[in-house]
Amino acid sequence: MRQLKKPTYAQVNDDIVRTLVETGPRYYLALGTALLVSIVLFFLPWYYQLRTGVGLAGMNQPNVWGSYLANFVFWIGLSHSGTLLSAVLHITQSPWRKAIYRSAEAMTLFALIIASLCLFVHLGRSWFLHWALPYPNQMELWPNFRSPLLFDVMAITAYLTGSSVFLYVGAIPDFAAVRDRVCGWRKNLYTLLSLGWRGTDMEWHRLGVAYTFLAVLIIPLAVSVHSVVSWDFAMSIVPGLHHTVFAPYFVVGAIYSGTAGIVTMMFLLRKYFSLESYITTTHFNNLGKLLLLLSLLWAYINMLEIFTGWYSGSSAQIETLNYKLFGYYAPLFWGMVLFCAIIPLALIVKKVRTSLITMLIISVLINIGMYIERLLILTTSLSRKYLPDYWGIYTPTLVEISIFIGSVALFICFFLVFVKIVPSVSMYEVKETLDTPDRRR
Amino acid sequence: MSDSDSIKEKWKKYRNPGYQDKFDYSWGMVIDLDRCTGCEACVTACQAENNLPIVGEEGFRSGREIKWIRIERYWDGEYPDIKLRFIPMLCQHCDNAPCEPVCPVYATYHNQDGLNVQVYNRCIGTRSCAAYCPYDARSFNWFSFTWDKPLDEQLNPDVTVREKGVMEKCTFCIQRIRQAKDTAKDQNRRVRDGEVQPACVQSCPTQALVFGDRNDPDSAVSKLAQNPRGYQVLKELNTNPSIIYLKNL
Amino acid sequence: MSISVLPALDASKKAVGIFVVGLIAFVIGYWVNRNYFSDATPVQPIEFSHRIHAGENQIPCMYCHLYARSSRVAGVPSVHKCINCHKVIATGRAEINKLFNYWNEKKPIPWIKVHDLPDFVYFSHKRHVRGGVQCQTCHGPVEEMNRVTRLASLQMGWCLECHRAKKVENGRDCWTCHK
Amino acid sequence: MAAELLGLFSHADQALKAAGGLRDTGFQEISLMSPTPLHGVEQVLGRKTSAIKRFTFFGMLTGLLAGFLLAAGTATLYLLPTGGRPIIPIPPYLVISYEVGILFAVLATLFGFLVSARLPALRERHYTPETHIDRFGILVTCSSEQDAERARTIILAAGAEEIRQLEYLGKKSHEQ
Repeated sequence: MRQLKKPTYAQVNDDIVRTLVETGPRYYLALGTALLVSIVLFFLPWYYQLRTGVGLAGMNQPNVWGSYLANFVFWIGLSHSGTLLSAVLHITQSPWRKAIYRSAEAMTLFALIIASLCLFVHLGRSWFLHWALPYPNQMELWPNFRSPLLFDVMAITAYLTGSSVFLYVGAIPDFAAVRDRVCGWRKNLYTLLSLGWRGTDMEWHRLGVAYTFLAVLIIPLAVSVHSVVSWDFAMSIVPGLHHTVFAPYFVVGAIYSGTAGIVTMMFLLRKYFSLESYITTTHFNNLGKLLLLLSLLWAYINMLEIFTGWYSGSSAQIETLNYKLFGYYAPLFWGMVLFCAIIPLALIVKKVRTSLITMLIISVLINIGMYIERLLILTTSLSRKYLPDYWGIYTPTLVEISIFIGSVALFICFFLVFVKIVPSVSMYEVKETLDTPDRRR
Repeated sequence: MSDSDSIKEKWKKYRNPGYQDKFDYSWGMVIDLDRCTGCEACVTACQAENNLPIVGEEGFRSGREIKWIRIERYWDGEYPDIKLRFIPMLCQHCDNAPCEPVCPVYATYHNQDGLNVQVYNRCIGTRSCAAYCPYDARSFNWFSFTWDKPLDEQLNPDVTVREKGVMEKCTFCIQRIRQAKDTAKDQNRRVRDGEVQPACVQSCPTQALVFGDRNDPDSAVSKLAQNPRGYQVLKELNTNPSIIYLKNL
Repeated sequence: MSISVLPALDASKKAVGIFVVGLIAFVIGYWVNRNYFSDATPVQPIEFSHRIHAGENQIPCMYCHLYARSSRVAGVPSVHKCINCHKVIATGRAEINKLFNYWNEKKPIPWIKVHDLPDFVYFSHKRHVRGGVQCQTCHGPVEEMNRVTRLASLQMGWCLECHRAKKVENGRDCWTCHK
Repeated sequence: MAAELLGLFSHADQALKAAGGLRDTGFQEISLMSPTPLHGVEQVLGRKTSAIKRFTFFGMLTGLLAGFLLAAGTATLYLLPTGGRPIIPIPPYLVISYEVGILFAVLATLFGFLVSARLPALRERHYTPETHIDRFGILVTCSSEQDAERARTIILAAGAEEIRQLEYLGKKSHEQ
């Protein structure tokens, strides 16, 4: 399905530059609110927690991991939307990627930053986090590279660097286009950012080569990041966590929640920046198909996990499984199944995929379900470890809930700043999908 | 090892699974469950010896008590034919400890005495070791604790008072081991069997707990470990604990 | 028209410059004031001079710090030990009068610890003295100091350096020095 | 007298035609500026190869090696046995090696891109803002008056809307 009236090349520039320089009071209101919410609900509680101790969260002795780690996995999962999807679609040369990938990649970047912040929040003594970084120090002691947590540190560093470079290299021509349209401090900023890009055939060629290489590098990197996150859990011998299926399970879950995140974000971008001619129902339709596929895949792996537990014959595994399906957290589990496996089946109908509001609802529900999934992985397994004397229940506290809401606000904050600095739709790639001027004659 | 070893020899050595050199001592414990009455004297002694904080009623209710040794209770049979069984549960000082490789900063590792030790001031509080521990033997300092007067006067100066955000666990009273080794070194001998006793062993009224060097074949621990009643908790996980439980089945 | 990044770099020189200068100023300021964060040469309640006692008068270290040979702590001499000599030596001087004030009030002298280790460090003077380590190796030439100053960093790397050089048995094991 | 000529076109095929014409007449330094990557430039101006792939490849190799050495080397600096595993266990260190390998490859690709595309532009280079919107530009270096006249004819014949003679900037960067 194609939009009837296509914008011309000049209109593309006008439309996109407009989103950068024309800032209404509604934007400032949104930014102010997001900033305020993130300070009040994220930074203040965190500061309070730093002063008093992580005991403010609802974690206890068997459940030493709680919602903070679930937040971490959730944000890492969301980060898999953008750069990975963008890279895959670039390699497969899907034309519908071009309008959405820039903001999707930004989502990756910010979700990763928030995820690393969540690690800070999770730590008992966050002020010593630098000990987990490899640098020469007077203690002559380096981090333990045998630890899956260190894999995490390395993977996140690589992914953060990789996706920033990918985002930046892809945006250089657009910075150059913006550079010619703005004045004042923006002129200097975009001149520096565009590195003196002129758009010569040589530069385009090099950009194309470099961009493809980066895309090829990003795909295995992104897959490894979430596999590594899953090994944080799977390398233990805790029943319910010690599964070999965890790496693909996490990767599929991450792409699933990430794609849903893109749908939500695209809806908002389209609505509030009036980019209707760039983000069309085609995009929603295609992403809907992808979501449907991923939901089936996700449901399949989930069943696989249940079956391996059930057929393992280990009493501990079966106990954990029983507890997950019918225990204290059972309502959450079945809620997750409803949100992530049953409701997305509606995407089989084309009307659902092309209607923006149903896509929004489904994508938000998927992400709620995926958050529950992350929380369940931690809580159901840790509540039922080997020794029955030490079983326990975990419930999040107000501080934890507030920090999660605050982290969402912080994410929105980052995103609002981003859309004013980087063109949120790739101009030169959108132009590629339009008719080149030579055919207009 | 000397610096003159060639890279090839070093590589060979570092590729060896297990530990670099033979342990000087290999501390271990034998717990005779047939003697345990569940009196919790060991728990109290541990609390006093190792500066364990008192978390209070609220902390206890939310499952945040800090205990390095605890008495697990299991009911056996159906009422009225019912029996109560006890297992004192503490850090098993596993040879293949699941908690050790997961620590990103080496806050927990195996030392030359075969102990699984926790370096409190290196801990950054990821709590992964506690999540990985199948015995739930590790306790976390959810807050910084203070001791009301005059309780602060009984703090053991040989043991650090742990800060908030630090994981802690049974050390087999390493401060006592250190003291005994110090004396032994002055007299140029090895530590004798029975010379060092953790607080729990010392306080057990029925002598259900026995502590000693497993490297010494004549020690009480080594002899008791040969007992046919012996078993290791969760042996199927291949953690190879240093604590052997005795139970007549 | 022509393009180059240099003019833009030139124009943002001010912002970059302020940042760089600020960073350098912070680092230098911190370095200059680092003693403020940890005082290596504290002013003691009594102007006690190690130079006079240990240097000129050749009193052995372990005459006053008598537990160093047999215990974890070296021991600060009691007021009684000071009075022992100063009943007859150098009486009437201002600093000695201060000493007698503490003696009369039956109070210990509130010396400020110069070589202070954190709570989590296990350090035994006995092991080091018996191992043949000179006091000056860690404490510096105290017999030449009027007011004792801490020359060693007392940081972990500093300890490890010596432990490695002397090939101390289990000298790099964490629980040798931590508790 | 050397000069640079800039021709502006509103249609891509005209620009390509002009570029082809210039190349056939023997002009060496021709740049085609466009708002999007132009398809068909290779046929007109010849196939290009770049050194980026070498950067990526050697970046990856260096990274793989550096990652493993980082993990294995630092572990041998301070021997702390954990969990009964060797000091240098291969599988976990391969993960570190993998991540550092990709990190280095990404950075090397970025570096290779900057080097081969001669960015950032430290010296002044001719360009025109219109080519970032919807125009196609041809920048050609002419060594003499006669050359400039010939180039002007070819560019105008291809249908240029506008042609500008510009001060010569190119030589300086080539002398470097």
